[in-house]
Amino acid sequence: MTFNIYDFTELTRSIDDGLKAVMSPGWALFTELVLIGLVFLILYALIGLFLVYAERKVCAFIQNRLGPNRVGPVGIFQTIADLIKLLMKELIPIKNADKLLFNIAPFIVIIASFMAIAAIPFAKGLHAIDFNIGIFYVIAVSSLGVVGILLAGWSSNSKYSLIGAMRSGAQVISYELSVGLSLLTIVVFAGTMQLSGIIESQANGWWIFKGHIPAMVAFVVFLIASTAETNRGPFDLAEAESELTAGFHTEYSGIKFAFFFLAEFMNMFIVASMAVTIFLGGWMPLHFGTGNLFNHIMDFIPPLVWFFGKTFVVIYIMMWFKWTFPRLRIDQLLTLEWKYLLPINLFNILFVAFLTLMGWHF
Amino acid sequence: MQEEIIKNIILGEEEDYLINVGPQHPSTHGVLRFEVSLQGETIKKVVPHCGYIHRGIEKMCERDTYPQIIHLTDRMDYLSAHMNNEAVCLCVEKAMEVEVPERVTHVRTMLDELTRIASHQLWWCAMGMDMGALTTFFYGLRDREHILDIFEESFGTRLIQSVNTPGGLMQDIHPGFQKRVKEFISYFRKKLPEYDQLLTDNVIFRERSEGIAPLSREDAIQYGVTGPSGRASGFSCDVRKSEPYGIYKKLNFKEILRTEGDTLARYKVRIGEMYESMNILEQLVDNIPEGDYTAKMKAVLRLPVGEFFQRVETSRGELGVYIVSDGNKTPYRVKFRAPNFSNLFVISKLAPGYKIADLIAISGSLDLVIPDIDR
Amino acid sequence: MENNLLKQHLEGLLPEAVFAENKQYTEVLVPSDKLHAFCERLKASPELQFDYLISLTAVDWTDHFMLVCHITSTAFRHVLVVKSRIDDKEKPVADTLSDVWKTAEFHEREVYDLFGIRFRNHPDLRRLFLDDDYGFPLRKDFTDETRMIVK
Amino acid sequence: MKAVIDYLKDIFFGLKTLVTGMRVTGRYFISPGEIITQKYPENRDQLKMFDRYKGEVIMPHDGNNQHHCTGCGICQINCPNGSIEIVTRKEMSPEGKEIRVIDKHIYHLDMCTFCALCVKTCPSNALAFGHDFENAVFDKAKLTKILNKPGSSLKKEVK
Repeated sequence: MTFNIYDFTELTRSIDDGLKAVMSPGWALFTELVLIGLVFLILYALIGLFLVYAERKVCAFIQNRLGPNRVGPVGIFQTIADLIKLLMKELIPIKNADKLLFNIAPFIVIIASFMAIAAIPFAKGLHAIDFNIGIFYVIAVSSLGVVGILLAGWSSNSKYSLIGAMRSGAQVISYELSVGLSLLTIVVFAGTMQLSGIIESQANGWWIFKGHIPAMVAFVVFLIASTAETNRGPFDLAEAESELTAGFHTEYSGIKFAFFFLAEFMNMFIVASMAVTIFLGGWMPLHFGTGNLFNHIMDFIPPLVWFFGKTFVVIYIMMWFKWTFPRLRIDQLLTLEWKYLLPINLFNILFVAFLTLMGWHF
Repeated sequence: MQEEIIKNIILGEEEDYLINVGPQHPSTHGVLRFEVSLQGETIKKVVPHCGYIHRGIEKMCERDTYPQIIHLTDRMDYLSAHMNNEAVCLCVEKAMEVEVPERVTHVRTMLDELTRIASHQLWWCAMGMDMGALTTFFYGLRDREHILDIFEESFGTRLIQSVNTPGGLMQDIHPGFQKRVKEFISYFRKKLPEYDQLLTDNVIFRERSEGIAPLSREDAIQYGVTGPSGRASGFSCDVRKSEPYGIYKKLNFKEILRTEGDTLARYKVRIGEMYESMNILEQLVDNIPEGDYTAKMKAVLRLPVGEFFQRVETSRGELGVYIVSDGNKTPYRVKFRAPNFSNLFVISKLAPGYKIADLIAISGSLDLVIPDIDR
Repeated sequence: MENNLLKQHLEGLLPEAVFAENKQYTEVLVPSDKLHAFCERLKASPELQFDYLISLTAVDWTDHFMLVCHITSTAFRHVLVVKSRIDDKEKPVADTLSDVWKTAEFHEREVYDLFGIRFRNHPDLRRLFLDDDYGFPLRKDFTDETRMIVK
Repeated sequence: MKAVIDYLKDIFFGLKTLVTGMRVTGRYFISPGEIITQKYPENRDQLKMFDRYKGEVIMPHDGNNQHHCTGCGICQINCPNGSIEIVTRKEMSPEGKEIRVIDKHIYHLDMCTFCALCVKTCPSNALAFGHDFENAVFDKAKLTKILNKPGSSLKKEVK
């Protein structure tokens, strides 16, 4: 169905074979790791820069403003200018802070988001590693970032930071459940935990369309829970600007602050791409029916465009949330999870299991 | 004995988790400091500390002549600058028994209501932002710009008009004043429902404000909480009704009263007042009487010996101006009964038992302007 | 309520009260040792119900201090000015009204801060705005060469 | 049962209010006509202040470099902040009388609060408000201005 020119499996395999031909398997693996690392590093930086710019533009348009418009045409180089500023800023040493943990925390946060990106299939055959338990891997790794946040809050010896960190801990622990359970509904449908397998299962239609209402419900729950898990508004209690000045990263400056900042955006990208992979067919094009002209036109659009297009739509929705709603209070945040999202999710899974047993889905 | 009290109040108990909200904090709209003792996220005690921008306006007034005092009062509650000016002017006019032309009282009342709307708009922006809805800030300021343009066209300044003088106004309104006010009202009647859609009806906002920190009517009176915050508790404290000045006596308007007294009620009173102020403006805009824009005043004003008190309703509550004159051209003593001063201290009664996020919402709903507290 | 009627009521409450003539509001001068009891009765009396303290301040008349309270009733809306003379310039002391009207607590703190008048039985008499060693700026004999601009 | 219905009602009501709010912001997102940002330094040419705008106090001079200020000092007395200082000198008039002439009308913009008392009380209308508002400087001393231009003189008609 998909065109072979858009299949990256051949490309990656030929690179692998080429490397193995000139060096020993161990060195080939090492070179591949370095290559992948470089590619992801560049991708990471580009996506980060773009997302920061996108968020500033989105919030500006929502608020009747122009947004960045000074550096470069329509301000597209603004984030690069900001990055240079952040790189050159002084790193303020904090008295009485736990130096080691204080310095390590931003790296933990950023490494966690780095690890999660490895499992994301950008196109057919274009992923660093295809676990057979891909979903579990992503869930597990994406919640590692909170360790960094907790450390940052605890080690900076500031009361605001500590409250922020504790809030973040409570928040991630609760919302992790909903994220996992809402993903599980699709696992039940698809019958596999491998991300590539889930995408393949959507070749004849995305799960959000063919999964009836339960997939819809799971998608909404996943959107809410993942927004909360990435500490973004209206769930940005960990940094709650009006209450805790800047929450867990109050004491950070310069490039260390930039790491937190970048990690927040990358986490958003990761959860959005997970939503796309699980619910919206990943890199699969949009199809209606079978074999008609519309489907053929859709097939010509490269999968990478499909993937990033869908991801940015989801990211836009998350930004839309942030710039519309007031922030929740900590107890309401937990109420929302334990009294609303979790029961809904559990019933949803039961319902899905029933549907699958009876074979009533497409 | 003195030291013992200080120690008790500032330090609290040993195991308390104390944090400072302010003086440099994004949600204290000015330099105010709350010393908050927490247990987890729950507030045990709040002690407000003020005086960071105390400028001694009352002392400065003692060396200034009456026209000079007026521009100092702008700097107290800068968001209701015109009402503050008017309070001093009314007090001086009452003391000197000056008959002010009808055009002046008319225009002053219109400016009062415009200032009130502008102030409530800014409050709405900040309230939303305190709650974490950052977009409200831009919508409110966008609409407020229209009022500031009206002020700028007529009087040349935006936030602080400095247009009142004992006996009238410094300059007449611009010929385009009425047209602009009408345009503003028709514009704002369209935009105000958006405020409700965006924030008032929002389920998160409701959860955060409904039933939070209710203030009973008795407590409101005991603490002297006036203005919209007092009226939300059912304390009918509108000076425009109880001791009418200007032409409020002739006007047909409602005093917005609610009985719940919680954060949502305080919010809703202000939204209601914006509608009510537009009603007042509509009654006034078409029939501004012709005439002089100032009464004939002597070059040097001397008040007769005595004491004079004038109450005015500003956008935050009741402002009282108390002037003691010994017959000189400068007053002997001036006291401003600032509305925010009384409104501030009720927070140490309201906040305990609620979460730290609620403290921000409560102080937002009390709508404090710090220079008015410190003076 | 009519001024005359109000006066009658007040005279009933406190025979030694002195009334000032030709004022905007009814004005009554109360001896400082009777002030607290008088205010309590003002608030409790069912005909008067002075339950809302608008403002409490002081005036420095160089030889004595004058406490000035503006009080009103939320039910009847009549305003009364209660004054009390404090003769001791060295160590001025007055009774606190904060147990009658809660808001007086903070107005009294302000008066203490700016005039140096101490209030007996006040729950929390600290300086409100200024440093502990600043002096009392609203007293007429206060001078501060470094920070005050004299025209 | 009722509890369950209330629970579901809560959810739907909540979602509805959230969607209402998102509709407002979403509408502004797609309507660029409502953008109110002004590109300030670029639009300097089109930017016109209102006629009555109070930028700074100026002393209007006519084509012959003549102004209206007699140096009476009323503005100095009326200024609440002491932001006006007047330096006068004595000069012999053609008739042989000694008259007071303004030497320097010093105006401290950094202390001015734009209360307009000087402009309002000037008996000979010598002062006015200018429209210039770009007063940001690096040195505070630059904000002290001398309002009468060098070599200017008093207009004949003004007494």
